[in-house]
Amino acid sequence: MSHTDIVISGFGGQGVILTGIVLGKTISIYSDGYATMTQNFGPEARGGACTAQVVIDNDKIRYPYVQVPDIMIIMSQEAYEKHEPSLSPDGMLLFEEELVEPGPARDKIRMYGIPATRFAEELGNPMVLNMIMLGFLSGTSGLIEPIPARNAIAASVPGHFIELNHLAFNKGYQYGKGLVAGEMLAGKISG
Amino acid sequence: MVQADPVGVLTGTHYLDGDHAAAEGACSAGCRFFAGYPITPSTEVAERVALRFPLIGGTFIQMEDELASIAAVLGGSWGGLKSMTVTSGPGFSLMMENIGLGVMMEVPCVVINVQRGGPSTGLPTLPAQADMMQARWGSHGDYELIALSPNSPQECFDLTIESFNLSEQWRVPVLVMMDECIGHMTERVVIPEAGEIELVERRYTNLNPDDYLPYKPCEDLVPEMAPIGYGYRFHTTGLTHDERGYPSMNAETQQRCVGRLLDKINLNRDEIIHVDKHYLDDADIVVVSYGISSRVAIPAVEKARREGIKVGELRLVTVWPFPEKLIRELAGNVKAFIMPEINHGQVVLELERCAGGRAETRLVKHAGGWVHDPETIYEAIREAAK
Amino acid sequence: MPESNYWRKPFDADKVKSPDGTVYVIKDRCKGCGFCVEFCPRGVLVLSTEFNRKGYHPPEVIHPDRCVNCDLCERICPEFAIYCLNQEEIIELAP
Amino acid sequence: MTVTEVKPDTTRKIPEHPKSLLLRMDRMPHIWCSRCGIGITVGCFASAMEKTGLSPDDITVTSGIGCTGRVAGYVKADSFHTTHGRAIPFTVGLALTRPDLKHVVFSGDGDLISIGGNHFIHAARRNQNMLVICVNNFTYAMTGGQLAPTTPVTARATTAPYGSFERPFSLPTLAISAGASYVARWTSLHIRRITDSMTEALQRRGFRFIEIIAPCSTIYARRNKLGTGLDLMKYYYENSVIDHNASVDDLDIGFQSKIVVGKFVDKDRPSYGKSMHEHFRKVLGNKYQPPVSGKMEIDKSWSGCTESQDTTVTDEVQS
Repeated sequence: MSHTDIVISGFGGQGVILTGIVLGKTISIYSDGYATMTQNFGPEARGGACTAQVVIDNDKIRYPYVQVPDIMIIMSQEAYEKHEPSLSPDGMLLFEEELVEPGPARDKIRMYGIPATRFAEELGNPMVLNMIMLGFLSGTSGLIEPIPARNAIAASVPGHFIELNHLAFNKGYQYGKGLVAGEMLAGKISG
Repeated sequence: MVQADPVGVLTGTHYLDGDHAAAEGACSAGCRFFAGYPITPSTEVAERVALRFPLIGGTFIQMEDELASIAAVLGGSWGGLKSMTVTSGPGFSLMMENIGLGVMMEVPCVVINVQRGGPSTGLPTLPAQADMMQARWGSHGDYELIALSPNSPQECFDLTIESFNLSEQWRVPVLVMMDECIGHMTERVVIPEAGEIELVERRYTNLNPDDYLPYKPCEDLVPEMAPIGYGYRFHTTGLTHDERGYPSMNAETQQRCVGRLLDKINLNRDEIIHVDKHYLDDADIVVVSYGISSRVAIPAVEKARREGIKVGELRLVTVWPFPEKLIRELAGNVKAFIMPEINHGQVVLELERCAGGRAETRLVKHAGGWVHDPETIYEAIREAAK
Repeated sequence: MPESNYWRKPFDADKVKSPDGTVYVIKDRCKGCGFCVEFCPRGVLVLSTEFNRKGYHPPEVIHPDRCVNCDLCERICPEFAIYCLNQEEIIELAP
Repeated sequence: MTVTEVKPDTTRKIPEHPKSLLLRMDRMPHIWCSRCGIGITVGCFASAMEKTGLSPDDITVTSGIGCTGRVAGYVKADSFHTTHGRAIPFTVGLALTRPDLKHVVFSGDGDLISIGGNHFIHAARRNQNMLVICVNNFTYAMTGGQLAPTTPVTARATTAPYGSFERPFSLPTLAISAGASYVARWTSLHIRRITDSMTEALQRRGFRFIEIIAPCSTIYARRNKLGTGLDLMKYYYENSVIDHNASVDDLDIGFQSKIVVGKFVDKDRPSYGKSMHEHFRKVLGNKYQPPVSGKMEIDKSWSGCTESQDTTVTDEVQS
């Protein structure tokens, strides 16, 4: 697992921090890597913008904060405008496509949108949007494998919510896989 | 040494932030009394303790302020339980007087300070290392205590246990000087089996009450404690006192009383101080750091090493007492010390004093709100290597 | 010194046999406040004219026969310098 | 019968002071001035201890700073002389870790009510298990007679040289409104009443408060031209009115006005520890682990706690 800097951002209530925790657990407890999660922790985070940063490496992490983000998971327009300019030129942008209207792609940035909130509502609980985004990350980037991620989810949410969150993860995962497969078919990227 | 009580030990691999890890450290160390007052960015420690203590036989109380919190902790420790409080800058300021009482009465206890930017309300949600001198000198009068500085959630767990051990062994308040970055950073934390956690238990006297003097020191200069309610009927006071614990306000008793409080730490420094060393053997330049800054310094040191600069890293796990002897030794062999601190120059003053002009000392300062960019530290190394 | 005005005489004072007490004064502990003299219901004490080591006038028992071992002097003495004991207590407390 | 004059610690023929089991007679004479009322309250406390049959090993005494703050140093029990204003929170720690013992805070009005006022109301609110005895002499005596939160209007203090114009606290009112489960006020002249109140309160649980109005002869009485402590004792005799049912409006104390004394509150209300215990037992069921105590599992005949542990011989002292 090479060094990867990830920013997860949205507004309070979308489960941004939990996304970071589940991602970190997936890597550092249920896979062989190291993951340090930090959060932009401020009074403004209460109900306003909310950001989690996850640094992933296969070696011990020293500098704890994200320097140049390789992957961004963006769940609000405000977050997009704030963070997108810092995204690595060959990075990856994952966004909630009904809440974020991204500008044109810069450089070699790969962009994937997902109607995660709508999917979450279809699953019966808008709160699981975050696990849809996490599944989407897994499906599009391959950064985390579904099995450790499912384990991390089971260890992070209350018992009666595990199944729903697993469904949400799967939904995002399949959707992401589908988008990538579609691109490959279209010859946009190579396997 | 005894083994930890399994009741408080959440054995396993966890993904915890520094604050929660410190709370687990306290549970594992056998801390069973906690009094605290909410303050960002330390509150999560108190919250986790509040959640955990009713399940492990601990008593948690949220006091009316920090003055009360530290006073209750001193009372709780005299009551016979390992006791702790947690705070951040403004609350730490309020606790200063009774930290001094803890030193004077020789009360084992642990105070965690999750440092944030100051002065005053400053940056409640952002990191700093600017309470280091307050930890050393913040209470009035001459005193010595022990301050540790963890640099990861795992160390927040480990060093909280270590703090309880040191405080019981030396009968002194021990400060865990965390910072917001460490406190809110989430990483893997491995909590071992209770049988693998070694604890120092309180040394109570085995003398009869008639023969017992509460402040008569043993060989290591630490007096033995007496439990309350067992006929010792001792008196203890924040006033300058004699071996009976009675106030005795004169220059001679002051010298004896305060002198021993200082000596019990200073003469036992070799046993107390813990540092981490990297590449010191051939180093011309040594980066001296503590807490989060020690983590940030490593990429800079490694980058400079790759470029052939002979730079080593000395990381202070124990900041107070300061490793004076080691610095004096190194000062004769190296060209320069570089110290990154998230303040405008605190522990570096001690470094400079101990270097005594024999090696240059350079501060890489930062006003707080963020950690250093490793590049800044790297530049300082290159500058010093010229 | 006149007898105290502050404590009334019990109506049955002549009928009830009061216990005898012996008053002890630790003279050098006394700070001469006069509380015991003022409030002794039986007027047993006066302030003496002599000085103790600190220059205070400690109380002096002038009517030992009047003492009924009521303990008031002991309780009201802020200095723990005066106390009265009856015969049994003396035996009990004597080392 | 003749006067028997006794010097401290002299021949073995003289019986000891009857309170020498409870007070540190090796520290007498104490530091309090002549005609000060604090010593009386300490004597009453010793008498109350005798009446309850409690051993000094059953109690702790904690004081803050000031004249009354020195009481802890004269009571022959495990005793703590802490910092200014913090006797109550310190005792919160003692009481929660050693609920088997009786915990007494003995301090002055400035210490408990001014700098420690916040702790006072919160400990009363939580009904924390302690007996708080406040000797109120209307001033900061040890520091030389400054304005206290109890100084009556028009009384002079060094920091109120033209007389006070601030409304003082009525301490029983404060304690009652904050929720104390036992509240009484006496003057230092009411030695038997004080003793009875202390005896009663020592046997209760929860936050118990006894205020004792006492003379400060050297500072307060002199500055206010009230004569000496003896004159103040006479004033208490003439002006104190016992009224157990007094309304809180009657409890204010004006300069040399009448003083309403009595036992105003004595009710059963669960203490903090008891509330905590019952709440957790109800909410957490058998997941709840009752709090461990600092009490050591050793019987009273034991002569040392650490026989099984490594100990250093205390005879070899370096100092």
